[in-house]
Amino acid sequence: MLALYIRDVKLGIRAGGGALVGVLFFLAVIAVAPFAIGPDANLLARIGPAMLWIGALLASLLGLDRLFQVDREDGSLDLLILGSSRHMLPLTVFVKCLAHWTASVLPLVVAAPVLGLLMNMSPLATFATALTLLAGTPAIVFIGAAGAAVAVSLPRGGLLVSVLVLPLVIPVLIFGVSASYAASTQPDPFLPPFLMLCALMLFFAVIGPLAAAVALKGASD
Amino acid sequence: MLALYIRDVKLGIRAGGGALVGVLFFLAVIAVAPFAIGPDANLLARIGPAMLWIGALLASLLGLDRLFQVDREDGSLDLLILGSSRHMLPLTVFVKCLAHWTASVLPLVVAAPVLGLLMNMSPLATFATALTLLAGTPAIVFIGAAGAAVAVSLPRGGLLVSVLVLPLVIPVLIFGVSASYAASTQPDPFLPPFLMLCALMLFFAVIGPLAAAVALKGASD
Amino acid sequence: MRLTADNLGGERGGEPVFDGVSFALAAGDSLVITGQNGSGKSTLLRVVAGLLPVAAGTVRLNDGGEDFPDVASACHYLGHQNAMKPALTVAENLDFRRDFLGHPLMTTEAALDAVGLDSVGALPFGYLSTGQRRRIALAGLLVSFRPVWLLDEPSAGLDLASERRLTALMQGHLAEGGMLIAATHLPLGLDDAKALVMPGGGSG
Amino acid sequence: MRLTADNLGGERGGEPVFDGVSFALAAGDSLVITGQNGSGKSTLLRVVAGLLPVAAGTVRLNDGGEDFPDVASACHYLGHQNAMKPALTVAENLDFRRDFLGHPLMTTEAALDAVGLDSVGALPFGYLSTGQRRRIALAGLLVSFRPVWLLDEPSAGLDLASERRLTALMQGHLAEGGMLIAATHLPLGLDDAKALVMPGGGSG
Amino acid sequence: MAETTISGRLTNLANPTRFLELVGRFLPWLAAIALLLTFAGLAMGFAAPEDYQQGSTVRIMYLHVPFAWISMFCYMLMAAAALGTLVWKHPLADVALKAAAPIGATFTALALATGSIWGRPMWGTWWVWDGRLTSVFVLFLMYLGILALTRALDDPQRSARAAAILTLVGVINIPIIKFSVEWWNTLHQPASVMRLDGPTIHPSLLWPLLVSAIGFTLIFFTLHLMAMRAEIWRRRVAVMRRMAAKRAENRAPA
Ligand code: HEM
Ligand SMILES: Nc1ncnc2c1ncn2[C@@H]1O[C@H](COP(=O)(O)OP(=O)(O)OP(=O)(O)O)[C@@H](O)[C@H]1O
Ligand SMILES: Nc1ncnc2c1ncn2[C@@H]1O[C@H](COP(=O)(O)OP(=O)(O)OP(=O)(O)O)[C@@H](O)[C@H]1O
Ligand SMILES: [Mg+2]
Ligand SMILES: [Mg+2]
Repeated sequence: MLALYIRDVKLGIRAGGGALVGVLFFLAVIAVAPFAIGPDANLLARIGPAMLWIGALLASLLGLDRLFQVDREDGSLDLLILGSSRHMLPLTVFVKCLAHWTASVLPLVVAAPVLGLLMNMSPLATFATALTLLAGTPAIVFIGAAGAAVAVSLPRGGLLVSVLVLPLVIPVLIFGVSASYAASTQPDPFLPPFLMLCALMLFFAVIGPLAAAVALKGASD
Repeated sequence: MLALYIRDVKLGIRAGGGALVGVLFFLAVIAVAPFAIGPDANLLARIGPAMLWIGALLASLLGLDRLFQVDREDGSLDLLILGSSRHMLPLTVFVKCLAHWTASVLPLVVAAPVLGLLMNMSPLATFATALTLLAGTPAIVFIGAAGAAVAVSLPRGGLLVSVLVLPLVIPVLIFGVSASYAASTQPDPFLPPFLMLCALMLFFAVIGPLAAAVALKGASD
Repeated sequence: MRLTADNLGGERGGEPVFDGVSFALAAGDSLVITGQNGSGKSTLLRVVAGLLPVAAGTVRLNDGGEDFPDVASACHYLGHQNAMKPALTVAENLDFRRDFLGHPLMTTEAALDAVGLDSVGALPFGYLSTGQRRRIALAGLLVSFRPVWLLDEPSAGLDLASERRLTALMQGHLAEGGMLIAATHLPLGLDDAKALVMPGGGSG
Repeated sequence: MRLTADNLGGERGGEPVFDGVSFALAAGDSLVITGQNGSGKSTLLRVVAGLLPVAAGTVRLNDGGEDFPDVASACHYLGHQNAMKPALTVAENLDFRRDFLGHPLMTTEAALDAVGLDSVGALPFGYLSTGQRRRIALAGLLVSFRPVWLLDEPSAGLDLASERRLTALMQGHLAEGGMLIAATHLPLGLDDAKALVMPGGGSG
Repeated sequence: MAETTISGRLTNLANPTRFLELVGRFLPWLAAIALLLTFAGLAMGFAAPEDYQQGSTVRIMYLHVPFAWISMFCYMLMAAAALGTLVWKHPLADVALKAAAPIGATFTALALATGSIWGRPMWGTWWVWDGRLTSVFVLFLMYLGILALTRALDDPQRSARAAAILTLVGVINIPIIKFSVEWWNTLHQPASVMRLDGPTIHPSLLWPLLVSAIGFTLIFFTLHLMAMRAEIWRRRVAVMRRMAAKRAENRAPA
């Protein structure tokens, strides 16, 4: 399992030009906002957490649809499925998700505090956003994995995937963003939405890989 | 050429996923806006066009990195390059861009008016924004094609392609957003920035495919 | 250890592809499957490996012991695809296979030596020629132990010397009590192999 | 029409792979390239097609007329990959090839008939077996006309009957004044073909 | 047989060899002049009168303006090198491009840093998203993008073309930086030195600025030549290593 994790992280980092690219990506997304919204510092600070979350969501979705497809095309998926008599398949999927998260999303979470400065956010808000990202982005990857697995199995699975993933991603996003805001605007409590976010993440960490494993088992042909 | 267009549109629609994930992402971006800004309807309406543009811009990046990679993996890229003695390669790239736009980005443009309602935007502003999206998003795809061609040999270039492309599309974003605003706020004229946007689009329609063709020629191995 | 198939049937996309296939292999036995394109050779191998559902009949591994309770856990499957990552080096690919599959057998160097490619360990897999890739995939069979080898056209793209090496590898595996099922269009040099000819053939 | 290569050299990833290769083909001539894995057969074909840059020497097509001014415009290249889209049907794939390449030659049905797969036109390409896919790729050579065929292991994965059909197709192409360069490990049945053996061989 | 192309490869590098020789001879002089001019310029700057509006913070100008100029100049140099790669396929052009990217990124970062240090007292904020500042930020991103791309593609030939194309497409940002102050009349100073109708800046501030700008430019060239030399050496070592591996292989064929 560790071998699988290391292999996938290596692939993710090597193919995309390293962890630096994650930070750069974030910088680019953030730089886009002022152009669209205008240079109003207050407004920017306010949409800061939302932009950070949007950037992280995009980064997690980019390439997620290919999570199993690459493996299927080069035959490695057979290897993983056959290996499932030794390692359970959901565990394999879980590890693949973690690797994808480590290679593509974790750099963004680490970079988030730096970017908060650029967005004129207060240290507290920055820190809270980074924390929600840390807790929330894995959930996106786990659900996405289920969607990707279904898409692999159905030659024309497009519609189904979105219908499956859509109602699940948006709550994560909403709880994440509202927890970030709650941290900086006093009256709202930070903890309830944050705990909700963590609960969602744990829930998806179980459901996502399980669903993906079932889909993959049926998919192999 | 028409054959290539039809084939790519068919593939885009049949393989699914792409367009719908784009719409999903678009929707998610719009869904966070009220949280970011607060439920202030006026403010929401004000930043509406900007959010629509940011969402559309980022959503068109999804899947763009695979524009030439799929063709490379199954050998069709060789066919396209060899065909370039008959059809010029930049033209081939241009047609592929158009097909990608039709299958993956056009749905976003179509969805934009609906999302405008969610953002509390006036019908006029919504319509103007959709129009600027219609004129502006092809430019994103054209310039993105150059990025995709440059990174064609990287198995998972997703983030990298976005990093390369985002700084270049900022002018498109600037004129697109300012044209959308000009349409609803009276004193500013709509036409100058809109024409500028069209000019940019035409400019990239030439530069992007040319650059992509040069890169593809060099990448084949 | 015994691998038995009983009246096995397989289907593809809802259509039956073959039916009523039976065989029994004991330690040291091999089975060579031939037949026209589209007659179901690859399908049969995937059904045996458990990668496709069994449509009818059964396939069983007896006396595999604790380590190899069922067919899937006891077999190496080599399909048309090589199951290697082009972006990783050859050595990284083989090391991953060993770590992931368990039951380590040969070192990476020894396995590369066995397929005559001892100097390419540090190259990315994607830099190899077609035949070299196939040979690395064969080396993947050697890095970790499995009693049953399921090989789908193992000699595709190999040059003469490598074909001979492949024959020697397979004979070595059989001599140590392994089992082997291979689908092929080319003679593999396994003299006392059982033969199975798939009847029919898609639309060929 | 004449295809001549003069002291051709090719490289891969900055390293020279072969050097000093010369040949000349007139209408009806064929050249069969053999050699070990990694000796540069595929590289040579790609250099001739113009898919890889020429590292040294020249390759030229003379008297191609207006329609075929250079090698790239005059050749069909069939690589290890089949250049077909799995999500489209076989007929859609072939129709696209004809429309895109121009110079239409056979109808899709006739081409499918020529490779013995007349009933699969409506199936998605991804539903075919390995050998069937290769045969569709061969049918792709027939739907639009090109005087020069560059074939990289065309018979890989074919069954016996299809191999014979391939030989007949190639002989037909030569008889009509075409030219052909094929890289292969298996005999192709082209009796009066020129032979080129690539020396060396990566690390094989 | 393989020997001929390898020696051909070496004669190909003969051009760079002469380049290395020249560089070896001139580099110490260049470095010395560069440092001298820079110190002279900065010293003159400190001796110059303080600005009546800006007080002593005006002295940041002698750093900020040269850095900003060089960050744009370096990109134009890379664009020229990119043309050299694509059109003339000159082996040195790619080396020049690759070596310039990290230096350009550094100078851009310095321009951004000095600018925001200056902005704190002048505008009361470290950073605003105005046209000039943001377009320089985009320039910085582009430098980093080119760096990431050259790192992601390990094969020098392929990365050369890719980086060249990217550089050329990115050139549109330079006029945007240059004219951003006029297009969006923002906080930042409009051009006062490089104008068609002559500089509008007081000569007592202008001269130190020009001298230090020339000094920093020479420092840039010194660094660039050093980086090019290192890159050529790096590539030679790689070629040599591959040749050695090849020879070892040929000696012991399987
Ligand atoms: C991070 C913030 C800043 C950035 C990115 C920046 C960038 C630039 C650039 C790119 C130039 C060269 C323009 C050209 O040649 O046309 C420049 C020049 C200049 N900057 Fe800044 N700048 C920043 C902050 C400031 C501040 C705070 C001041 C002072 C109030 C300032 C004063 C100047 C002056 C006087 C010039 C010379 C203009 C000329 O003579 O052409 N800059 N800056
Ligand atoms: N994409 C690539 N990048 C770098 N080097 C490559 C690449 N493809 C092949 N090579 C190297 O080029 C050499 C020749 O490869 P080529 O594919 O031409 O061999 P081949 O004769 O076709 O072999 P095979 O019989 O296995 O198909 C090999 O040593 C190989 O390692
Ligand atoms: N992924 C698939 N989906 C649906 N049908 C398939 C699929 N793959 C193969 N088939 C069909 O199943 C039948 C058997 O295919 P299989 O790949 O087992 O043949 P094969 O004997 O291995 O042929 P070959 O010699 O060409 O490799 C064929 O008729 C083919 O059309
Ligand atoms: Mg098969
Ligand atoms: Mg080959």
